[in-house]
Amino acid sequence: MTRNSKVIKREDVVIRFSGDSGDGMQLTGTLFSDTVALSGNDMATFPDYPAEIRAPQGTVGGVSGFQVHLGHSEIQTPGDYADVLVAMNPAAIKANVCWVKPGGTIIYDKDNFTEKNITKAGYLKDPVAEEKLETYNIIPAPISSMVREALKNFGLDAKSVLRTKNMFALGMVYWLFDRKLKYTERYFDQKFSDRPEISEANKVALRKGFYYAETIQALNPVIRIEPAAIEPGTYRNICGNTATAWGFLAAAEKAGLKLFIGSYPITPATGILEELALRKDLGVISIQAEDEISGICSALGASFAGRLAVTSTSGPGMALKSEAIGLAVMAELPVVIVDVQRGGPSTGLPTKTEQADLMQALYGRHGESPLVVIAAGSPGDCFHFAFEAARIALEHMTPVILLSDSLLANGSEPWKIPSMSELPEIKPPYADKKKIPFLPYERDDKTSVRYWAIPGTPLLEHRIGGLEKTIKGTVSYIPENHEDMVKKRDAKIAEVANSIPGIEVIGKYTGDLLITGWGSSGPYLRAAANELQAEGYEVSFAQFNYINPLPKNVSKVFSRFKKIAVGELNLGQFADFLKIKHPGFSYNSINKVKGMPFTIKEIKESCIKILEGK
Amino acid sequence: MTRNSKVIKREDVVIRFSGDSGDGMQLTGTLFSDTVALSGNDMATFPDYPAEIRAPQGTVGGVSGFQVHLGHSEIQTPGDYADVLVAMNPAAIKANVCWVKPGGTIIYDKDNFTEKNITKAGYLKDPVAEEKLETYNIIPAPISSMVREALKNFGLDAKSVLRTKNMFALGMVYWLFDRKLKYTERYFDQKFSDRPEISEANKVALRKGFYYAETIQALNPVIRIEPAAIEPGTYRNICGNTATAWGFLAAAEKAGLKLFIGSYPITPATGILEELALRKDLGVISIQAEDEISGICSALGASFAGRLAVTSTSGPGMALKSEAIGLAVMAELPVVIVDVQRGGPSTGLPTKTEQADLMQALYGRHGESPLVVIAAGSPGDCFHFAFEAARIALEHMTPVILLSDSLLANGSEPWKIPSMSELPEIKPPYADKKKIPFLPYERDDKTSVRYWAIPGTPLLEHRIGGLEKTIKGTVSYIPENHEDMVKKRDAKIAEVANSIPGIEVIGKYTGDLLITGWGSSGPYLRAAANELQAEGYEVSFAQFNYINPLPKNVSKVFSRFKKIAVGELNLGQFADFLKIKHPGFSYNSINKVKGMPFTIKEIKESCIKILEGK
Amino acid sequence: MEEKTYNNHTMKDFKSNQEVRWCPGCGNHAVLNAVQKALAQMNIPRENYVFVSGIGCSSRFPYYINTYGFHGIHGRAAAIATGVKTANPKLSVWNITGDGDALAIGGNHFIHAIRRNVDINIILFNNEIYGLTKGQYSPTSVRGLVTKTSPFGTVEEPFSVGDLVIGAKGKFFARTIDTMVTLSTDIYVEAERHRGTSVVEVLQNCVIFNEGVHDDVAGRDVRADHTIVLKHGKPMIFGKENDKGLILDGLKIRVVRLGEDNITEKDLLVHDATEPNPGIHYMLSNMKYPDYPVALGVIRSVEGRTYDAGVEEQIADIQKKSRIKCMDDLLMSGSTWKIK
Amino acid sequence: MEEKTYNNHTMKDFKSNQEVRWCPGCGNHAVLNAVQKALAQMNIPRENYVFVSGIGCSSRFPYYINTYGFHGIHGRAAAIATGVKTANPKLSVWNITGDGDALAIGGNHFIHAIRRNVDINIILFNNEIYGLTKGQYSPTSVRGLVTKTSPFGTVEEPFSVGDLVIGAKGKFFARTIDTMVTLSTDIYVEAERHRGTSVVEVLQNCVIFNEGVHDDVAGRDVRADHTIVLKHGKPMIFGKENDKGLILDGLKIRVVRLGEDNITEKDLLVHDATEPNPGIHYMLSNMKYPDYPVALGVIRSVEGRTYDAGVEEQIADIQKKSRIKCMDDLLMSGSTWKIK
Ligand SMILES: Cc1ncc(C[n+]2csc(CCOP(=O)(O)OP(=O)(O)O)c2C)c(N)n1
Ligand SMILES: Cc1ncc(C[n+]2csc(CCOP(=O)(O)OP(=O)(O)O)c2C)c(N)n1
Ligand code: SF4
Ligand code: SF4
Ligand SMILES: [Mg+2]
Ligand SMILES: [Mg+2]
Repeated sequence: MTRNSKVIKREDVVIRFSGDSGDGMQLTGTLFSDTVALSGNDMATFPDYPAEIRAPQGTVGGVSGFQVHLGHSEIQTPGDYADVLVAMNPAAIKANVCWVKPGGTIIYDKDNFTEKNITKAGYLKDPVAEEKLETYNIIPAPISSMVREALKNFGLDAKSVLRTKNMFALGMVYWLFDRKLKYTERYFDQKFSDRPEISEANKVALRKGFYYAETIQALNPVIRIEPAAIEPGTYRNICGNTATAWGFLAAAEKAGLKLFIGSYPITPATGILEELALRKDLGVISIQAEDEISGICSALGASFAGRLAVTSTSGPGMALKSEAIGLAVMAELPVVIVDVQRGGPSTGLPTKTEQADLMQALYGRHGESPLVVIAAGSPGDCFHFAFEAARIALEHMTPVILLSDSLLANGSEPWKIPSMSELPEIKPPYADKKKIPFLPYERDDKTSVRYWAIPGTPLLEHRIGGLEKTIKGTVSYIPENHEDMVKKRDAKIAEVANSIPGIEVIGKYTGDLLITGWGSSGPYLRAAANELQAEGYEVSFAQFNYINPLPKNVSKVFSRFKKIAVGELNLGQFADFLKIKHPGFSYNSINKVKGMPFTIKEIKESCIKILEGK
Repeated sequence: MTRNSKVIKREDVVIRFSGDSGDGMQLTGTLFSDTVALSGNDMATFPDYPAEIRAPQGTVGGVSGFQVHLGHSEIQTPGDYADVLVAMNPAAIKANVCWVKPGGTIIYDKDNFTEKNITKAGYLKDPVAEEKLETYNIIPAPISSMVREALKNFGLDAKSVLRTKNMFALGMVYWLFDRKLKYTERYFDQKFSDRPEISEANKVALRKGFYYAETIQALNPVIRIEPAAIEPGTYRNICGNTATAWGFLAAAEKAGLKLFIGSYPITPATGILEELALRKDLGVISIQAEDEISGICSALGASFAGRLAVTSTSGPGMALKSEAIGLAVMAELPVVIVDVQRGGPSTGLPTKTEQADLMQALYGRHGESPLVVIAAGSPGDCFHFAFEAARIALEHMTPVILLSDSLLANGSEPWKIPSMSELPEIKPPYADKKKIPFLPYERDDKTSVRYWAIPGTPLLEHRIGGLEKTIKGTVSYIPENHEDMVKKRDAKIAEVANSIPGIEVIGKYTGDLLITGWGSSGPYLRAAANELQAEGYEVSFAQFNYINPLPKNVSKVFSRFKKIAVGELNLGQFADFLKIKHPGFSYNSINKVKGMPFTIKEIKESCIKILEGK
Repeated sequence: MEEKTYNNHTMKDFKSNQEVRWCPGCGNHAVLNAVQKALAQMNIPRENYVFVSGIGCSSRFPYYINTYGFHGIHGRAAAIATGVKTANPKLSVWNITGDGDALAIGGNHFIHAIRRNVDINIILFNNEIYGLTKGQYSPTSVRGLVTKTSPFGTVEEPFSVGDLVIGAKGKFFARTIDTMVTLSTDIYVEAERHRGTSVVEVLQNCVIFNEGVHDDVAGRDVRADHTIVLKHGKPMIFGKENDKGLILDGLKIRVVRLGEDNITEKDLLVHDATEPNPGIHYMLSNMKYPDYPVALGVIRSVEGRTYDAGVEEQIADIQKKSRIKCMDDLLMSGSTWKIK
Repeated sequence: MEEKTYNNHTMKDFKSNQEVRWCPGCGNHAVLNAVQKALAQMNIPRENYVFVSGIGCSSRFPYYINTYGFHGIHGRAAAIATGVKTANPKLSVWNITGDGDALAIGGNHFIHAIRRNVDINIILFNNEIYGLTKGQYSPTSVRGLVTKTSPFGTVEEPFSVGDLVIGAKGKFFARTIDTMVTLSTDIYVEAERHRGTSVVEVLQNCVIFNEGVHDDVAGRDVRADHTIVLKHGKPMIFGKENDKGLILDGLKIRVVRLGEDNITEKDLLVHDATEPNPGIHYMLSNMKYPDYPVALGVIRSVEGRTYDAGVEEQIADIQKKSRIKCMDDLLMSGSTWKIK
């Protein structure tokens, strides 16, 4: 396919696909981002969809969106505002027009702007007029009729024909950004190898879209984003849930253990279970449990039996697992609990993102029950921190909570594939088979870690459980023993701080404001910090991934800045935790609880206010 | 029964009954404290028993104890050290001798000091020598043989005869402290009205003990504790669990609502369910649910149906209820969740006391899910705070967590019976039947409280649930709506601060040290503060019962003291919470995690260290 | 209740103002329809209906029906409904749930509500899949089903709803098909009339994640031959031509053709839904295609004491006997003493 | 495993160094004894035994038996045991539980373990009461029982363990009495041999809170006449004088006297524990005194695919087929690209 229009280069661009839940926008976005990644751009994505499987057709509530931010240089977030919006129906306009940059391009299926759909979307008559769309570059394409025409001889039923509309739209977008169709075509060849007519129909729709855009010279000039200057290596596109699953697989291999997952499906965590259920080839034992309690309890059983055990869930499931996590604390068994956070409280906003489970992760158990909490910061990051969570659990004989969220789980980015040989070995503290009798709560002097004796090993038979015990494993209500054990369990977790890196300051070593945050807000805060720096502000950024224990250099770093800002998608939970752990500083919270990530713009505004002392 | 030995008066005295789990020590202690209370002393008790129903006979692990502190003036705690120890076997000596005051009296059943029992208790040969008991006033009484002799003509089997040993011992103690037998005799008359031989046997044993003590002039002089100068009124002895149950009953009456309890048994909370199950005469609907989740869920159902709904449990059950508590936050339904704390984490020390569920109560849910947390400070106090919990739940349409603990639950004290007419009316915010359509999340402007529309009411049909909603009750994923609702729920809880009293300073208005604490540690901290004041230290005390929201005068009060100490039976959870809510102060923690209450002595020592800046 | 109530309800009275958000073609639409019909038929004031649900596609049901409604949390609807009904036995309480909601996470509350015989009506939408979370297998999924969490097929046996109900001491069990609106309506009415826990299993089609799962029995063309609608007191006849029936052969049920081997209607089993001994109901609810027709209708309906009535009666009884009539009485009961 | 193992075990090898803390006279002591005997009889190395329990008096069991043991949390033992067994099918996994632990809070895990047919052995100590929390009623307490939480008697029907097991697709169910150590030992050995979830209900006496609850059937003097020990392949005879038996009468079981009405041993039912159709097992496990003798022994023992083996086989199968053999393979699979 050769191109025959003018082309200009741009640093980065944001595209948002949006349509009805049934319009296949998630697939469209994924295919687009695969193509973008395979052509060497850096990129970040943000899928955003309703909680219903098919929310009422044509309504704003039923709009499903997928945003892709691609660039020539490093891309940190899926972007605030879109350069191009693809809207398959009026509701998609209604839901998204406020997210389009002034003068941006809006492609829509004009065939879908029927009176019924216009009303359903909540417009009176004419969305174009009502939204003042003339100020944008609007491309009203007759997508439905064009695919109907293009596929009329395919012998497909009307529904199947219309299902290719998204590919027509995608074809148009490929033309706008000067992209190749081959990666997407290859996808259809593989996906529908047994139904070639479907594959062909989609490819035809894709190509027709591309040609149509060229014919009408949809954008002039066309935009080209040169490949990013990315660290050499082999890359793949990865979403957070897959990266998390793979991080555990890598840890299992490095520890020489079988991986076990016991989980109950819940949005947005299910992908981890689904990915691991697929990995029977790597020996994964996966149980879809009857509920979350059984999920973690079966994992504890597996851990007792000597496996690397994990369980994955979201907020409501975390709540249910609380009691069993307490048992894990007491039994001192290695287990990783993944909480892919979503909008709460209760069922809340199940498909939206939020970071409001932090306090639950830290404190959501009765008694003094300390454990390790860590949080991943980007989709690819999930691999590393899942690995870390497993390493710490196994080496420190403790439950570890790994916090992810909806944004990371479904978002994807190009990810440099590590080689297994680069990753560290994991060495669990196995009990010495010669040292008999085995004392279940004997500990390593330095780390306070107990030893792991695994069923099937002769002469290490022993009993553990939730009642307080002496070093020998005898149930004990002796006051001093209890206090001693409470403190040892606490010390064991505190000691983990010695095996984790300190926080790193991005930007100047010292300054007026240190912007901090944790988990998935990190990239947004960092991007805002970068822009502020470019504008001449004395601000730096530091990301937290290790939450409990906190890295050891925190107060040293904090003390070098005049002010500290903490940005998070909740009402200030991490800031509260910092108040407990580092009460010497005062913290300026930047919060948002809208089921959506920060925009760079709002972070910058908040930071400037803080800098100006407002 | 007239007395014929010398009598001296004492301000207060501490007695500890101890013996095998099968020896009936809990009953003995209870009967003694009833008698003490009925004769007008102030008093506090501390029952302390093993987690097993009958832990191995004769071992230290099987020792069950009951301590009573009675006095002429106000009694705040069950006392650190005992003036008199009753020990039914060698193990009881072993377990308790360290808790006897120097020179104190030790009564023991010398018939039980057989070789077997001595070995079982972990002595080599002679407890008297090994423990240097000569330094105490020891009274080796042949209790077993005396009751055998006394009851030989009763036709009872040997087991039943020996079961009266505790009454013989109790009779001795009554003589020592110049008490009447009639209250205890009356108990047996009522309890065994259908088995008069058992009643008589116990009464005979009681009397024989009394006479025996007199015969041997067990203590010279005998001690008399004059009745305390207590506020006029009608009194009864009450333990925390009963007081809690009654507080709810009172609230139900004041609100004009039926009381509903849905609970699952768990030590030490079961007594609340048991007490309410008895109160069918007052119309209580009690469900013994299949688990704790069902306990709270049935309560939520009852609340939706328009009842005053409560659920009671301990730490492990709280963990299980987390998810449903989140639903209560979201549905904004009134419900009280009682957590009678015990030693944790996990199953921990199920019959011991601890205050380590505070963080769980505050933060043990996913998402931003604020609720009200309050804590009772003494057994009798439980009535008032159960009432308050119910009042706040009903008037503010929110779940309220009421924290009690093992110490309060089983401990008892004389309690001035309130008249129902003194208690305030409770007025739930019922929906206006005329205002149609009913909007489930419409709120009172000032308090942010929504209105309560109850099934059975025509035209107020509506739907609530765990998904985020608009004011109309329509499910909504709109970003702004979510943030707005999150903030409104938060504001609603914060607003409760306007309807609760401020903290009160006991002692001087200002000073070197403010000793604070919450819940059942209060009386111990207060007693220590009193003693320190008497010794000339500039210390005062303030008790927290309202934890979230905190009373409004906290920072004003705190700022009047040079230092602040926070005493609690955990690793510092309330101090951490204060760091979050009042970060301007620094807090000195006094902690203990031994499954036991503070001793006044250790609190004083810690406070002096703090005062001296160590 | 003095206020005006709508006792002459029509279906429309039970339509809520919420948009129905199920997928077009989902079996749930028909169930909603049948329930609304049933509610309108019964002489119960609208304000006395309470619909409680868990989480799942099916559990969105309460939003779409204009009664009191409580959309709970996953698996807990039976516990919430138990609370509603025991707190106020006057209400007509309905528990809407899915195969995942009732039988996976909610299994315990389900069997305990049944054991206690709380007078609630449980409608279990059995699509043999988790719909809302996009297609994982459920405890009723057939062995070997390939889903997102069983990419190589499940390796576990499914529950049969009827077996579990009977095993938990269930006294009312019925089965219907989503699209059989008339049969369903009748069953819902019977379920409400039955005092005690009524469980209605609806074979429901999830067009997105388990399309056609019940086609073998629910398909319009095969339905008459692959199902039997049981009617209390009626012989067990089925088939498009009413030419097939069921007889008892030792301890087993056998399918026969009328006319063959001299078999006439008289030889057929007569359905007795009220037989307390569950043996025959167990066999009937367990019949599976292709060996047997799948049983529809009210399979079991046995009278028994209900929990909510038991609680209510006990309270009334004690209240009659006890001298404690109010809080002041209680406060002053037992050992007290006066300080002057 | 190369290390020395104790394959010629004696009972003593299974005594732990912990003091047994149950009440003197508690039925649990005898159960411990019988289990230790059974373990010693089987040719399984001690280190391969894992005992998992919940919370309750009975659940303290693992402390007293010198094997690997995990004293879990209340009600979750079946879930933990499922994890242990599925993680390592070589282990012999035992789940010790009480009527409260297994059937109240743990009901869901119990029925799901059974449905999946995980190869574990569940010993359910049924004393019809909560022992450890000092005497509240349990889901197996007889209706009307007066306890601390039912001061005026319960108003709910109890579960029958056997019904629930069968309703959950159970394939092995046995019943014994705590003090019948020989019968119990045999049953435990059979339970372990059975592949799949084996549930053994032990009628256990709690001397403190429910003394004598099983006396009608377990009393030494009445036992022979009030129980029947079922043996696979043997006619159903019972009674001190071996003079009574069971026959099938229509759809019901009937007690007969040998000799009367010309009834001989040949007329009696012959026990077939392996019959897949659960109808007869349902009836047998449901027999209640005084109408019937209570059935003891292995009532049902049907072969079926186990969950843990299913999982293991599927993994082996996929591992043979897949080209992905290690993490590096996976990391490089699918769409990747190189940046130089
Ligand atoms: C505690 C908890 N765990 C998991 C989920 C996720 N979840 C929601 S619905 C559902 C299953 C729904 O299946 P089913 O009950 O069969 O309903 P259907 O959607 O098929 O009607 C799950 C696992 C949740 N919402 N809460
Ligand atoms: C989550 C939780 N809820 C409640 C309890 C309290 N609890 C301990 S054992 C028990 C019941 C025991 O009954 P059962 O299983 O029959 O055992 P038994 O003591 O009779 O052997 C209860 C309610 C607990 N430990 N944990
Ligand atoms: S996903 Fe299935 S069950 Fe859910 S609404 Fe759609 S068709 Fe119905
Ligand atoms: S309370 Fe009952 S079950 Fe528990 S140990 Fe004692 S006798 Fe046994
Ligand atoms: Mg389903
Ligand atoms: Mg029991």
